Amino acid sequence: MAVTTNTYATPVRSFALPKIRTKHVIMVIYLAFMLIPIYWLFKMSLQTNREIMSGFTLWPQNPTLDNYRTILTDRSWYIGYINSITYVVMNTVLSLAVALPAAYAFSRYRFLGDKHLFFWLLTNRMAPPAVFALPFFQLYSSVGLFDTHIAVALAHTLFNVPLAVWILEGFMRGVPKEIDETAYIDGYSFPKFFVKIFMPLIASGIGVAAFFCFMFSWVELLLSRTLTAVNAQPITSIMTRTVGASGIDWGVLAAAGILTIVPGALVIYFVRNYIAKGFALGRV
Amino acid sequence: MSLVLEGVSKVVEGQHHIYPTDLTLERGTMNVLLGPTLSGKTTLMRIMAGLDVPATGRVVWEGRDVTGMRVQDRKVAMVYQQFINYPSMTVYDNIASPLRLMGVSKAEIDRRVQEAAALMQLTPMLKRKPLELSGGQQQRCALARALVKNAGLVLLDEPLANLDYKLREELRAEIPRIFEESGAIFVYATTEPEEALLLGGNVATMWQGEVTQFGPTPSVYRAPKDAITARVFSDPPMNFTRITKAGSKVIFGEGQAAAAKGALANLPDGSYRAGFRPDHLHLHAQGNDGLHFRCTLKVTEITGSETFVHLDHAGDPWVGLMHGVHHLEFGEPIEVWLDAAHVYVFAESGQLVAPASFAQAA
Amino acid sequence: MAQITLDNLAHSYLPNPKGEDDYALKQLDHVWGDGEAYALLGASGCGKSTLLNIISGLLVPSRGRILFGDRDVTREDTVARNIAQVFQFPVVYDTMTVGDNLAFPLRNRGMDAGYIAARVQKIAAMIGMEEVLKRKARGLTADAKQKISLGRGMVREDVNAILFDEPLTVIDPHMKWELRTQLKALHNEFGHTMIYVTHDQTEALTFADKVVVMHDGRVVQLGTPEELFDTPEHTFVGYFIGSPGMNLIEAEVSGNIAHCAAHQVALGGNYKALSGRVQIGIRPEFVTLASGEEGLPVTIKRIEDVGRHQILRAEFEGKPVNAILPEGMAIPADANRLKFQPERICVYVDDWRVAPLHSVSTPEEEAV
Amino acid sequence: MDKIQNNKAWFLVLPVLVLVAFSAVIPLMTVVNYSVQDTFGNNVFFWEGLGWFQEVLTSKQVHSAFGRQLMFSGLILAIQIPLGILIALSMPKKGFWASVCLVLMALPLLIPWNVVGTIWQILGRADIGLLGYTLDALNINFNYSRNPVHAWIIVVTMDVWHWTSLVALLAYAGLQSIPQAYYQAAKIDQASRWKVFRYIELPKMQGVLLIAILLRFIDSFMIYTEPFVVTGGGPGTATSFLSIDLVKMALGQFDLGPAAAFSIMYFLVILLVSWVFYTVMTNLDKAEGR
Amino acid sequence: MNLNWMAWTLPTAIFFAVIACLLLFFTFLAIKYPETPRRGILMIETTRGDRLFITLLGSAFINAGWLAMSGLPQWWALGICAFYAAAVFRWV
Repeated sequence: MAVTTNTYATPVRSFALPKIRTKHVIMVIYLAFMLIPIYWLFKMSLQTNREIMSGFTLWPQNPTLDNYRTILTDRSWYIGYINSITYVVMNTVLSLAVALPAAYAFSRYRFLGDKHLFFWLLTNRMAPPAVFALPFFQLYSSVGLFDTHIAVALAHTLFNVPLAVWILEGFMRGVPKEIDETAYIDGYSFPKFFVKIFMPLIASGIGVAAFFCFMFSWVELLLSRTLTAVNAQPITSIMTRTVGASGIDWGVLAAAGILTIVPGALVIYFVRNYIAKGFALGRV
Repeated sequence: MSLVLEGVSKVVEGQHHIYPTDLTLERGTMNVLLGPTLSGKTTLMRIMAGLDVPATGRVVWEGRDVTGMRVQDRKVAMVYQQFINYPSMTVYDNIASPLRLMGVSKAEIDRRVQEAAALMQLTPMLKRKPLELSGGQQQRCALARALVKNAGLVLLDEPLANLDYKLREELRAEIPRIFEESGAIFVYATTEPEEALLLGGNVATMWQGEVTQFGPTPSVYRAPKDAITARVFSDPPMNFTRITKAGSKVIFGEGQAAAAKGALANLPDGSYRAGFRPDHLHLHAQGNDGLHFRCTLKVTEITGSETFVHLDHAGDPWVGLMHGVHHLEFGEPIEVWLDAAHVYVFAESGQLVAPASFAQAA
Repeated sequence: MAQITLDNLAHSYLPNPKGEDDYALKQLDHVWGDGEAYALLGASGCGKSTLLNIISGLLVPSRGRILFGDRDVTREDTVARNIAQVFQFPVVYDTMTVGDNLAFPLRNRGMDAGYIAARVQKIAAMIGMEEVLKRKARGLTADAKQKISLGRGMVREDVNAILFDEPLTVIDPHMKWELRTQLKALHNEFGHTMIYVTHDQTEALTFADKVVVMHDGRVVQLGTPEELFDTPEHTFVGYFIGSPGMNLIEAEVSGNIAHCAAHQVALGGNYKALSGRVQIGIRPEFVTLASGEEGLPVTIKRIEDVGRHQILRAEFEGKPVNAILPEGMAIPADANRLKFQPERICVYVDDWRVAPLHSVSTPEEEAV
Repeated sequence: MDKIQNNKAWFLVLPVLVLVAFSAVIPLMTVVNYSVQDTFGNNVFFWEGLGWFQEVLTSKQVHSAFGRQLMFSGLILAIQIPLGILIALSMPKKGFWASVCLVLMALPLLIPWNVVGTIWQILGRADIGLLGYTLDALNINFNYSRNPVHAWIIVVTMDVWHWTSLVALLAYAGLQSIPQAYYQAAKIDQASRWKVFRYIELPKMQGVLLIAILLRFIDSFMIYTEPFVVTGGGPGTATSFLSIDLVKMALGQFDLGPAAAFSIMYFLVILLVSWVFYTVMTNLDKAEGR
Repeated sequence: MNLNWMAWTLPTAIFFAVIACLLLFFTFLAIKYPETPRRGILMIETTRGDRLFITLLGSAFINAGWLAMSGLPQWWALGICAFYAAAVFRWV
């Protein structure tokens, strides 16, 4: 049977008019719902307090960066951001460092009490911070860690470590255990294998876990406020001083709020490819 | 110089994955573990490799008990059914990794990697990452990594199962060649009898966690010790039927009587199971002393040079593999011939009572 | 049920294909008969899945038309084509019972309940799952799930075609026999047009009436298993079908004699003068071992005992040549020649087969 | 995947164990100790027995807070789970717009909780907030600091704004893991959109949805910061949920004993719910794995 | 490190000691006689450890219920718990 290979004409491509689909409408409405409150905060952050109080406007009449200037030039203001970022990063590193080997153990081995241990870890994710606030205060005071970054970082491991273990375990289960075994057969020791071969394999999982640790540590208020006074005070707690004798300075408050979103937005930007991929692969 | 398993067994959650097994594999031999999925091939290999610790028994390597020894300290190599490579490394680094860990000099590593790559036809791909390769190339990379170590024990767990048919054929021809050069003990697990035969060497047939027979491959094929071994080592599966021996007559199944010939002649009276391979069934008489059966034709399958004939013989499903192309009518009665010399007789318990006489002659 | 016509079909995944190389599926024109069982056979990446997707309506071809009967369905979607498909991995509705799974395509089409019940019973009997009709599909083995998928493909009587995309991948080797036989029996009983995609030659040959061999985006041969075996139209078919594949030897052909290096081989027919790369092909099944002066001199490398026959691996002029010898045949120590059956030899020019001018039925002309 | 029995794995878990034991077991023991004693400060304690427990268990105030809490959590689940699924179904499957949607949706999750509260506190005000102003313009007298119903509306809307994305992201992940072949098969079987959802998408999302329900239930059950910032628990006690009551008791009034007893009962309820979910989840896994 | 703030009392110390002993005892049991899951009236697979957990959590709620409803001495509730524990270990 001979095949004729004559002219390869330009293929007819399918075309369709862009239809307005329910899906898109839903998405647009939802995203608008997501963004409008943030916009509102942003709008206010560009207004002076007087302008805010003087009347309702949809956008700032005389945009000004004064509110931001107030925050970024006053050490007692911006130190809050530094404090927050310090303990959040400490917490993320700490949580991942201890969660990685543990998640490996849970994903690869059966051992005495493994399931109970896993559940117990998860219950800590579920423990209400309100329950622990006071004992934490006492505990960290007694070991002399009160009002330090490490105290908040340690306290936040309470809910971040279980979460990180859980997420990482899901990712690790997706890696065939034959890779581990091949490495051992090749002569890799466990630590060398873990760092050189295994961690690159679950990089996206580590990214997702780091994202969640960052997120939950960043947004938490109750414990971080209870465990700090002056030196390690997080921004969320400093923000309350906008309530002055003359009422609330809405403009500065809004600017401070917007600035708290920035680190989060940066983190999302860095893991944006992992979020989609990570969510799909992992068990989260 | 050998690998000896002494009463090795594996029990997981109260279930026997491997019943106590003794096996001696000599240096420089190819050993095939043949059995269906979940028959314990992989578990046995893992015990040999040191990835699993046996519940009982010892593993002795070159006269030394290595039962509890870490895998890292053993000189083994293993290739899995899945294409297992380190995805973050290039093919070169993949192949070089065991050597680097052994502390071999850079020049020596390069020489051996190049050599293994050439053998596996991977030289042009050395700079690429494994996931950019085709399945066959990925598996070649895994094989190269296993071979470059010069391990004394090379374990191959269904290495070709996930490859395309033709690719499998090519690699299957390559593996014995590589093996001949290495001088190591090769252990090769497979579900396919044909693959076992092609690889030659010794075969251990496995069924539900037990090694049913171990010996040179052709002799296990021709003289299976029991019905289970015969069934494991036959594709399409061996045909079975119940027979009753009474005097000089043998009654097949539901009453077709035939003169007791060949291996059947010397049996004591009683009830047995007869087994014969599909390729020994013929559509025409082959000489004078053939047994012949009336069957119903269910389906035929033509491969171009051969015809699979699916038959119903008094309730027993049979398969015949006939030379040449035959177009037959479905549902019709059909006559088939069988040389009595090709019939194995098994006791009700499954033990071989009388081997097929052709096999004894061979 | 309908005949399927592929009219001037070609497909490229690129938006603006330039040359032939850009096409994943090169031009093809075929008419596939109603009620026949076809197999699409080829190595991975040969374009067989592309063709299957075009037939099932998941892909619109870059060029050409596809007709079911007289109806042009090129741009119709899967539903309008009224076909059934079984996928490589079992697709079952986990939360439904086995029976509901089988009934699903019928219920969606609003069939009568009595008819559905009868039909489901019948299909369940065919795939051997009557016992578990009331069970949830979740938790069944992969084998069983794939059987359900097969059953769901069969349950509709009025489908134009049933497509199988490597359906036995997940099945245990021993089960494959059983399922393939069942499929074959179903085809005999219902007479659906079936298209079966696979890379496994045994599956393709045993299942199909006609096998479509694809290579590099091109259909290289469409024929019955016998035709593929006896007269491969392309060296790829010779190599791909059969195990081991066809022996190919470089030769020069004049008349009914092939000159291989310094030796001559008799052919089964006369050939006109050939230009290009000429090869002769002979299946190992038609090669016999001899000693003495007749046939091609070879070096015997090894003999493999495959049970029901032996494979002799030899070399002629440094190139491998294989022969299949009967079970139990002893190899004479002085054997060093291979003889070919002249009427079984095919001649290829630049990989495509050339037919002889007229067949020669005078074997006495056999040359030394 | 079959795992290997190896008790040495304990060494890998040890760091987690030590860390979590430090931050969980010691405080928990302390809470239990407090719950049976009374104190007036300065670490001077008096034995109180099970009195606090009795008080908490029979307290009208606690009961009504518990009822409000259940109602709130129920409402949250009833809105967020279906909405999250709907959003996940509407999201682009891949490409640039999928990333954009993911990033924008994840934004509220990364805003500190008191800022979330602040945003909605502002938004709901009739003088400077978009929502309040708009409603006012529509002649609806919206005042969440006076009207309990309005307070509930704003708290629930805020939580929906804040957390629905998490449900949507999880559901989206579940949807992504469905092989394309299922949709093709459904098409060939002529399944309606609803049936595709009911028999393919929903069963395949089951696992992640359980996680979503669990997370949302637990987190809404522990909610504190956001409503506290917006309404301060009011008007009256209309939006004072368990955590708000608890914090008021423990940190505000320094009633350590009752607060501890309260904490323990609170924790027990959460433990029970978590256990039920966890058991259901692992058993689902098993059914899938067979 | 000053532990006064933890405010230990004898009863709570005993309470935690008992739970710790129970855990140790069950760990010992698990080493000595490896656990095999079984399916009981709850239709879920449970091991010995799971049953211990169900017992402890259930007992907590029984005690709480008793305290809230009856007003009778708490020892009675402990008795009910003993029955409950036996039932759990027998049937779940």
